[in-house]
Amino acid sequence: MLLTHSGEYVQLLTPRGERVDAPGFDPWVADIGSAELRSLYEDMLISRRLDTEATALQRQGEIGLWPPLLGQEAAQVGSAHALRQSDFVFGSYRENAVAYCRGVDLTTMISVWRGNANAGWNPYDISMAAPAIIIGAQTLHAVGYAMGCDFDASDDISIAYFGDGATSQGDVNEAMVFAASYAAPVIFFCQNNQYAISEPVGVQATKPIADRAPGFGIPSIRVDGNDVLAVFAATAIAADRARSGNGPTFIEAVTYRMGPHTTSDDPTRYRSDDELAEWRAKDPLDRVERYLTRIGALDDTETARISEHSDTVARELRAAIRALRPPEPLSFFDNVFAEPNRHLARQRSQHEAYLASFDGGELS
Amino acid sequence: MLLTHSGEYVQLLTPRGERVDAPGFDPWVADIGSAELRSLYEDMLISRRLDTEATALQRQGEIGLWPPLLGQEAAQVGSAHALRQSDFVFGSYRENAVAYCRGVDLTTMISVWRGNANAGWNPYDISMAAPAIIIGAQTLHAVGYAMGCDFDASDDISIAYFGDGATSQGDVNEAMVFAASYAAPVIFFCQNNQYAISEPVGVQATKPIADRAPGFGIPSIRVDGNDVLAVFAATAIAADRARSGNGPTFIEAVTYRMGPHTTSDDPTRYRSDDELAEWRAKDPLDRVERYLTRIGALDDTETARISEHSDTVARELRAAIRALRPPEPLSFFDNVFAEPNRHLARQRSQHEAYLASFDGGELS
Amino acid sequence: MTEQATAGAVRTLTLSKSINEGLRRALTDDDKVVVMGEDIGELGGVFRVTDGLKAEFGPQRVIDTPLAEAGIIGTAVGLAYRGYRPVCEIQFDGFIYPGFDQIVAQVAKLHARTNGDVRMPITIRVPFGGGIGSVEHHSESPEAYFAHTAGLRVVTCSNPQDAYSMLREAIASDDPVLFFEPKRRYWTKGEVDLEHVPDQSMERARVLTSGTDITLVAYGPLVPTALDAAAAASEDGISVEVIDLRSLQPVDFDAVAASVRVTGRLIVTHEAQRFGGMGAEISATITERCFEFLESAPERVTGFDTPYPPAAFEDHFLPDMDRILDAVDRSMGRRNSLSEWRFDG
Amino acid sequence: MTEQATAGAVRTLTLSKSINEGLRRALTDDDKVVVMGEDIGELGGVFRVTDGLKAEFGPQRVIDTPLAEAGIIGTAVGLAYRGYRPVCEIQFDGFIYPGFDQIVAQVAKLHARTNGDVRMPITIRVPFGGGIGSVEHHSESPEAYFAHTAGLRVVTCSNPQDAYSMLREAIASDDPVLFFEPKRRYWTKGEVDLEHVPDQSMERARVLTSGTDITLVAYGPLVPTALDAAAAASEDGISVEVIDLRSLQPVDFDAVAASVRVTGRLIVTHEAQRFGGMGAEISATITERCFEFLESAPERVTGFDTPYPPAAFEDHFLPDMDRILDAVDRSMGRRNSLSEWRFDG
Ligand SMILES: Cc1ncc(C[n+]2csc(CCOP(=O)(O)OP(=O)(O)O)c2C)c(N)n1
Ligand SMILES: Cc1ncc(C[n+]2csc(CCOP(=O)(O)OP(=O)(O)O)c2C)c(N)n1
Ligand SMILES: [Mg+2]
Ligand SMILES: [Mg+2]
Repeated sequence: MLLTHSGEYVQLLTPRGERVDAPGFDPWVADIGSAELRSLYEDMLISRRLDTEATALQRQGEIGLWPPLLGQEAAQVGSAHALRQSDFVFGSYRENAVAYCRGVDLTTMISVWRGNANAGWNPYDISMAAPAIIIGAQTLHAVGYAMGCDFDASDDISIAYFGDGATSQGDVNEAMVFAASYAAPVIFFCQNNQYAISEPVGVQATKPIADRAPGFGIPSIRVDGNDVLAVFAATAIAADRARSGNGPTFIEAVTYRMGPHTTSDDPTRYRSDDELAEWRAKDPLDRVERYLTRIGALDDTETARISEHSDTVARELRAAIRALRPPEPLSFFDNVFAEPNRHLARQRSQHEAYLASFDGGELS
Repeated sequence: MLLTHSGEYVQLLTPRGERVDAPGFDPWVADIGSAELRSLYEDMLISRRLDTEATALQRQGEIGLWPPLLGQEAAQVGSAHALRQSDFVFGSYRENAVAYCRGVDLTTMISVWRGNANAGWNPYDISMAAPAIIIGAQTLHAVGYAMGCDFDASDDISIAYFGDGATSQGDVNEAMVFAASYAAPVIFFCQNNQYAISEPVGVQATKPIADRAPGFGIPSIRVDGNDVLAVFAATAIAADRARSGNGPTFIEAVTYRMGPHTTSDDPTRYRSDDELAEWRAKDPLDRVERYLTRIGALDDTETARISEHSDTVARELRAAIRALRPPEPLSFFDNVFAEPNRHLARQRSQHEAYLASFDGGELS
Repeated sequence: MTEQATAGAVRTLTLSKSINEGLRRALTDDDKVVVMGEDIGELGGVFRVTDGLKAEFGPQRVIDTPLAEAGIIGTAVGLAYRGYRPVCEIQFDGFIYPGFDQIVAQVAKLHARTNGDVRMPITIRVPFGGGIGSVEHHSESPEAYFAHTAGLRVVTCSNPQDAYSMLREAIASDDPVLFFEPKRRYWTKGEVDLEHVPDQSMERARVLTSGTDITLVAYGPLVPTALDAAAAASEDGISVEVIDLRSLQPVDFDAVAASVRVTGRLIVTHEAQRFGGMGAEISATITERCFEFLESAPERVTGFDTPYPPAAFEDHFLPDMDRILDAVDRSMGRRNSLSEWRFDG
Repeated sequence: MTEQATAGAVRTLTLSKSINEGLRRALTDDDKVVVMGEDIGELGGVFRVTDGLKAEFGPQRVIDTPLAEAGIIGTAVGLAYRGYRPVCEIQFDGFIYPGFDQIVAQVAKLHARTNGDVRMPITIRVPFGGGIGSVEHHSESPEAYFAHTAGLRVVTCSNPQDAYSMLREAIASDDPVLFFEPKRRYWTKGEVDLEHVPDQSMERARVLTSGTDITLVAYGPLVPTALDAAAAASEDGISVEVIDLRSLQPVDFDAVAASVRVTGRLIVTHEAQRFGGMGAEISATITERCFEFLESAPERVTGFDTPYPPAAFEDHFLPDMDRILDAVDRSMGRRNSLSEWRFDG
């Protein structure tokens, strides 16, 4: 049932930017011509720019925290591009490149990290759930959503993004049990970025993570997560399986978190410069740039255009942050319940009265 | 890493009582001569007798509930005999044949089902933990215990017994993660008795349960759980691996719960007579009896002795139940904490004063 | 709805059958309702509450799930994201904890987390409470954990009509509801109007007997016990107003306060452990809101701060009529066995 | 222990460093103590509380675990069965729920379940509370869930010396202890006597300032806030007795009751949601035990019954000195913004 065998690893584009054959996978990228690949590249580059920008904004105190995705651009952009807009994404805090590909409004995205909201965007606007911070919880949500797609006889599917660390959580394993039991049209997309905060993946698993799923009755694919084509192909295969009633697929995208866990983290405490250098050589953007350049699909005009586009997006992000206003102080009472709730309405009114008792509204 | 391959299934003794070769497994039963096999048979027969007796006692209102193990005698007795007395057992509510093999005092065992105690026996008396009713929880305990054995540089090991249904619980999967991560000397012993109350195993798993563990890095063995020799061999292999520092092993013992889930259950609502008949033909005791008879190791004298022994044990069980006295009413306050607790001492005294206020102690 | 239809729809049912009918009606009326849990299909649930539903509505509406409570709640969250209204069954009170994280960190918070964009119309049915002589984990009363959790509604019923009507209202609610079923009352019979239209009354407490001396607040399984105690007290000349709380989050404090302003005395009873239980909140809030009206300190008659004990002890653990009457005495200022305990600190 | 040794062992430490020293001491003194959790080894924990311990005691004493809280607690149970004394770290308050079942159904109950034969000397360390501007699930106060659970001890510290001494006592206890660490006070400095011998005082509350008008009960992160409020009130001529509760299960009701019998007034403050929080239990019990002494209804100054909000709102959610002073007013019978709310029911 393994679509790849234990230890194998699918690669279509080498770190040096050479396109290599991957029988079984090649047909799934047949439609990706140079224009399409350039567009993948562009989204990866902009994702990186957004990420760098957000990291800088955190250093400047504009936002409180940021979980960089540096190094994981191919995994996120490649998989996001293989989905339909009507498919539903369940991710963690780190899937900001996926959100970008799905057209998230930058203001709503960044408001979370400014501390204005727990989930900025409306999930139904971009068919992407609120980020899950409780590790692994979202995988069950994805399975339930997929069961709903199936009940609706729709060919929409769902995808769960999660990390290597998450695979240790009961929830993720239960998600696989349920997905297999109901043959739910869901993709389990694990970004194995080698670390759960400070813990190397070896603490969580003694075998390749992709080996886990087949025992649950879920075929799995292990891909070079820094190879956007391999990721695209694997996700397209999984999506096709789900849509055609063949149930769940598990993808392990082998990648590397090149930055800290979040802007609060100091990775020098637990990993070496050598290791980082080794992975830098496998950078997901470099290889596409090399390949595109070699085939003549990335000339100076294009490079300039993409660079300008990324400047624009970065400017938009900064503008988005400047545009953020402190939220209405008592609005945290408002969406606890969907229906009117007397208990909470009373507490809100009390606090309002309390605030009003201050001259000039000292606290508000 | 699979010690058996997917779908395979180890059998040493066929339902007709023929000893068949099982390369790799045979050496592990080399020491089981006819006397030893007869003793396994005797324990199985007594287990069945105890089980039947307890079921009858429930029907007579002497105990409140009983979870029959009818049909699972080979799985429990075969595995229990492959352990040392200093190994530690973590089981569910159904492992009463295991408890018998470990020398449990029948009074303490039955007191639970009378409603006098939550766990009758002292776990340290028979190196067997209190039965776990929360499905799967005990598997983590077994792993922790095994980690402790390892830290102590002891060659004691632990074994976790659990059902097919339990494999869906997060805890059981986390137990495999931890066991693999620390190479803990633990045996995962799954009695796949085909049902979790009314749910056939297909609701929990779309592949053989033994296939689950290898993905976690834990080799697994799938055996005919109604074949006491196969079970013994598999457990002996697993115990040897654990003791010699090779970490966890997973055993799936394929068996059948021939009775109801508990005495409260009505299995006719969810399974057919035909199915039951099919499994009856694979009865774990019959085949040993046939084999022993054929090789002349079970003559009339032996049969009579064993039958008498089982009568004695059944009598002991009845006597144990009759010996049970209602516990001291307020003793449920006493062992909540190990150290003196003022809060609870106060509540206890209050309730004592309250009871004393009744003429003749109406409530006590 | 004509009078005839109403009349025709009134049937005498057990509490468990009322829930069965409530589920049937919800499944019939709204095809987004799905019922899910362990053993609820073929078997019809260990209490037969879902009997016949799978045969009637099929395996996509009445779903036997794998044995994993986090899985049940977590997939229900996903179904709710997709527009479904899942009704999850937790087989027994003591088995809800593996699903605790999904309930408190996801179900309870998702509406707030998404600024109101995502609704969680999930009903979680939990047979709860003791008194059935069962083994460990089968007799617990975990309601206070959920009532303390912001974002959840928590209700319980004490009679067949409420079981039916409140369940329908819970399923119709756009907010998540923990629906606690008093399992030892599953076989209580009563008249049930199957045409009763959910009327948003679920969060209102109900005064069952009016009285002037003491307000006695009960819910779920102890409501009949409270009524017995009130009857016994009245023979003794003490007039007890029994309130069936029904909703535990929010609590209808207005109703309780209105009563206490008349009686000046409050007793709260529940099976759950006393420390940090519902009784503490009701006592504290009513003291805040009715301090000047109180003649004596609110009393709590509850389970003890031990784990629910083995069956042989449950008569001691569970509040009964005598323990309530004992509190009635104290509340009325009559000295009894426990009066001295007040002043030992 | 000579005076000199004592003197030599007094150092000025942050609260987090005190815990680090407490762990070091426990690991040194008893080789059955093991420390386990996520990122506690190489990294030294996300708050550096376990900094240096793995290097000092090795990976079998200071164990980086897989990312699974049920796994951490569940394996600790097994280690306890084997005679170990595990000290588990839950990385943040909001991540304790996946381990909830193992805590309430196993850790809390195993001693009772086994008639006292098996001990569960497990300490579960939980950085808790808000005020650090963090993202969701990183600022919660789940202590009431555990205080309501029979079989657990629950404590929290408010200063470096208590952090050190109480942690050592918790680890030495043969009962399971939830040890809540006030994370926003991790950087508070204070003198710590590292030779202080655990003396079973963990469950005793401590009177920090004596007063005659109001008893103000606080714990963990709000103790300094309570002291500020008391100081401000005293400028206004109101004498506030501040009690640091320290133990939340059991609660030292004797100490609180003794104080309220003098002051006649009680205010309890905590960050946790109000409904069913510690304040409810303290208010209810003190009302029971001190009814005749109360001049006014006990007040609660707490978080609201919403999920802990995003950082932009936390100043509103968290009790502060002003909100405590507002309650002081009400308690003293001065009318203010909220007085009318008492009577709206
Ligand atoms: C239930 C839970 N436990 C602990 C944490 C704290 N935590 C946040 S991220 C993280 C590591 C996650 O690792 P991984 O799943 O590999 O995802 P990555 O951060 O590498 O993308 C941890 C332990 C959490 N958020 N939720
Ligand atoms: C956490 C939890 N959920 C539900 C139950 C109710 N329950 C008791 S036994 C059982 C089925 C167990 O099936 P399996 O693991 O196959 O063991 P078996 O009874 O067949 O030995 C269920 C659902 C429980 N005890 N614990
Ligand atoms: Mg990772
Ligand atoms: Mg089974």
